[in-house]
Amino acid sequence: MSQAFTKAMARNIFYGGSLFFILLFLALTFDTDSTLPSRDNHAAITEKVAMGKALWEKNDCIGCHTLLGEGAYFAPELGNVYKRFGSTDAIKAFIKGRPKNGIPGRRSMPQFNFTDEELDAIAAFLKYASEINTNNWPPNIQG
Amino acid sequence: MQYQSQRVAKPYFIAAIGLFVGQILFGLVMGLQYVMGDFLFPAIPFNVARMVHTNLLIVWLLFGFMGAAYYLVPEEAERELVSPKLALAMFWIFLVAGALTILGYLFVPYSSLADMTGNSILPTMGREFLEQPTITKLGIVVVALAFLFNIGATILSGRKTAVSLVLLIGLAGLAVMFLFSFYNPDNLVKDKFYWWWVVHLWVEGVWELILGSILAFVLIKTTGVDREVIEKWLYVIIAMTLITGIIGTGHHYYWIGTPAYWKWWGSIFSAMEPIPFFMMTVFAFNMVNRRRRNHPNKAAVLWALGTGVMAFLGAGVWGFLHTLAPVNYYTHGTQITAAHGHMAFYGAYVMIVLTMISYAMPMLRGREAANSNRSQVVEMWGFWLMTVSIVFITLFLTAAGILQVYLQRMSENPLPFMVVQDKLALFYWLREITGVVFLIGLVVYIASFFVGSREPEASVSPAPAEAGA
Amino acid sequence: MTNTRSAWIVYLLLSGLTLFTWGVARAGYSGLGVTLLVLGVALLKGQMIGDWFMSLRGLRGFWRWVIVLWLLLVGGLITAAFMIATGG
Amino acid sequence: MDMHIKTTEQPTRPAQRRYPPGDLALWIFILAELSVFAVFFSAYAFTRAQHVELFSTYQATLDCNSALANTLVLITASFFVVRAVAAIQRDRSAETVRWLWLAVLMAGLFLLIKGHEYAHHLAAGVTLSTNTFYMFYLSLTFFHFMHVILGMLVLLVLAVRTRRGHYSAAEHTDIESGASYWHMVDLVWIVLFPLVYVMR
Repeated sequence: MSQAFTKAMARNIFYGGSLFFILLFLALTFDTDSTLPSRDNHAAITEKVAMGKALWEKNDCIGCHTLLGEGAYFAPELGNVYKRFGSTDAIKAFIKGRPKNGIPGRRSMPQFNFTDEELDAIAAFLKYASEINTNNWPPNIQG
Repeated sequence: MQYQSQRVAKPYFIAAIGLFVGQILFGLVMGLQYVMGDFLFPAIPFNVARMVHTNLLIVWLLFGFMGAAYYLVPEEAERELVSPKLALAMFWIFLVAGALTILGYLFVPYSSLADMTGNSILPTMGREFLEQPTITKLGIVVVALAFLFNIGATILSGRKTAVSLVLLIGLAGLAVMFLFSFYNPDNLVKDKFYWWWVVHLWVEGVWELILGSILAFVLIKTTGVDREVIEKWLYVIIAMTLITGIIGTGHHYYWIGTPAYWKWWGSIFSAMEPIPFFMMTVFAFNMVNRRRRNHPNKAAVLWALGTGVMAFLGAGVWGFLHTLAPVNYYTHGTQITAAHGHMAFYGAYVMIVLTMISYAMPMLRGREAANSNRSQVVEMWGFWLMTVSIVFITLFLTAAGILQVYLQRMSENPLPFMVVQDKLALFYWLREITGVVFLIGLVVYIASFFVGSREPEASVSPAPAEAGA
Repeated sequence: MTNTRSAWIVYLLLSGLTLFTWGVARAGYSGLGVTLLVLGVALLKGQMIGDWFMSLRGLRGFWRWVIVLWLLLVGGLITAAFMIATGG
Repeated sequence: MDMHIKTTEQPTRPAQRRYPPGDLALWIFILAELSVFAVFFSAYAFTRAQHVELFSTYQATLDCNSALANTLVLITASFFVVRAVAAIQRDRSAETVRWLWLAVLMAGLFLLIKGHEYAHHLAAGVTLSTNTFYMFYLSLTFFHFMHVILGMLVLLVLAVRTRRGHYSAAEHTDIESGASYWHMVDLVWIVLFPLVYVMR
């Protein structure tokens, strides 16, 4: 028997192996999807929270902050900001109080001129995000 | 160059390099904002600079992939492109749409851009790397489909090689996974879950097929090693890539509200992700060592070998550093991630596109096989300046990340984010200085296109005695 | 050339050892000694599969030892973990 | 890594052979699979070390008789596969087809028995998220379960192709490759069975 190492076999392993792991990934996705309701705090998704998420996206907050650890690493984690600040009022006051021209020499958050309704929505969204079951991440309140 | 239609690759490559310059300039702006917080504020806030930096990266890599495909496919399929005109039309559409999007980021507040482009009808904007307005996304789909038609029809009606089929699978996968960017539910966990189907399954999935296929093509051309051998290893490597990389997606599902078992599945499979990159490095060196001839384009061979090494270091080693769930618990979303991102993208994708440009550009500009010796020496200076710079950028960011993790997450009295950032300033300054060196390297690289262009081509030295050993 | 007689013997041995493992489980024996014995039996079975069924027996070099090495690695790690569990 | 594999270096005496039966590409794949299982097994063992009570409690809920049956089924299938290879080496392809079909049957039987166990867990409401023990038990066995499906499909294809006369005593690398893969699936279960069902 001569030793074989053939392109055909390598190709079959590529196709077969890929299909195998795609199916496994889909199976795990299916399980995730059915397990999520117990973890993702979806009951808290009100219209206000949805509006808050839309505003979060519309102003590209992820371009500076992280949310559940994903995003840019320029500004603090906001997945737990509700817990860090202690209330939605504190979040709203912070966003509202940003100086228009920034703080000299410091990283500054822009003044977005949100209406009170918008501020409510964003704070509600961040409160919802803070109550998702994240396997106990971040390690401490500093994010 | 054997086919006329390969010429359409040239504008793609030129645009790629041009956008690359823009990416680096905005990277330097961001780097400065890290230490001088009010730099350009409020005209160009950090998030805008970042969008431009990352979006330009993605777009120029896509230009590079498309250019590579247009160059490579006719030679592999042994026929002209089905429609060079379509390729050129798509080039201009993509370039104009891309430029308009970037200008939109820079000159209109992002929320106004969202309003102007009707984001509320189908909200897809404002998510990391997918910041493009929805109409731009639709444009990308149209360009991708036209491109796939052109490439696919050429491949399927010509000679089908492993290199071109793998490239086609990679490009098709790229287009298919991008469709998940249109799914943006109110449920943040689901949003994030499927967002990774675009981002992870691109960079740790289908893009690696494109990378492998381009590398295999350049190695076949420059080493003269038997196609059977190279294609066999291409299949083994990309099989390992998908075997580890698909379930490896799980390493993004530790802390975003997804079930706890992903910590195990993600850790185990992503811990294996360095293997295909290691194989790729061994493969590239092995093929060059067994070369049957010395190709006069030494710069292209250098880029190819560099891709193997740097992809392994950046994607493999730096990825492994923080991929295990217990480690990632502390490093998630810190400068460690940024360090990994920089070296992985440079090592894997920037370098493979520059490999292809280095190989193809001399022919596209009318040379027989290679640039003059002087031009190649300058190009190699560019290679070393950029590559060494990215290594140091990565090291400085890693140092910053380790300190950040310690001060903010592990010490007895964890400090607030901004307090910690102030303490990392030294590393950010070092990173910025290294970034300037990178830019110098890029300028030197571009200069290589204009240096020695009137001098004769580098000649082929005789094949080494050990060739074929 | 695969020898069918040795295949029979290996098959019967594998089945017998499987019944032994099952018997240990049914009898409810526990404790580190028994556990490691069961593991040892499994490794032995694995070795038989590698040597005879996968025909690695007659090779030389790396592939001769690939299954042995895997079994030793896995067996070593599992043993370590079970000893830690008992000790702690 | 030695990428330079020459076919001419193979002496005919089996004692001198360097490479295992089947295609080397497949053996690289087997190595990768075995590595994943090795990591999975150690992850199980070391996690168990931290939750001995929990693991023992829920291990007791598993059906050891099914596992015994399944182990015997897999070993039998492996034996059939060995016979299939022996038959094709002697150019008896009809016999090979028969042995391969018997092996496929055994693989199907494994899936039935294991499927029955899964149905039982499903009815009891056990999922990957129930607790750490079940997470490992289900992950490991399901990952293996999928390997049995793949192995079964491989054997099926080989049976069909043998029947169509694709293989002979002179050329049957594919059968050897498929056989090696199947033995790997068996080997993994040989370790999995005591680890998950018996050792406590």
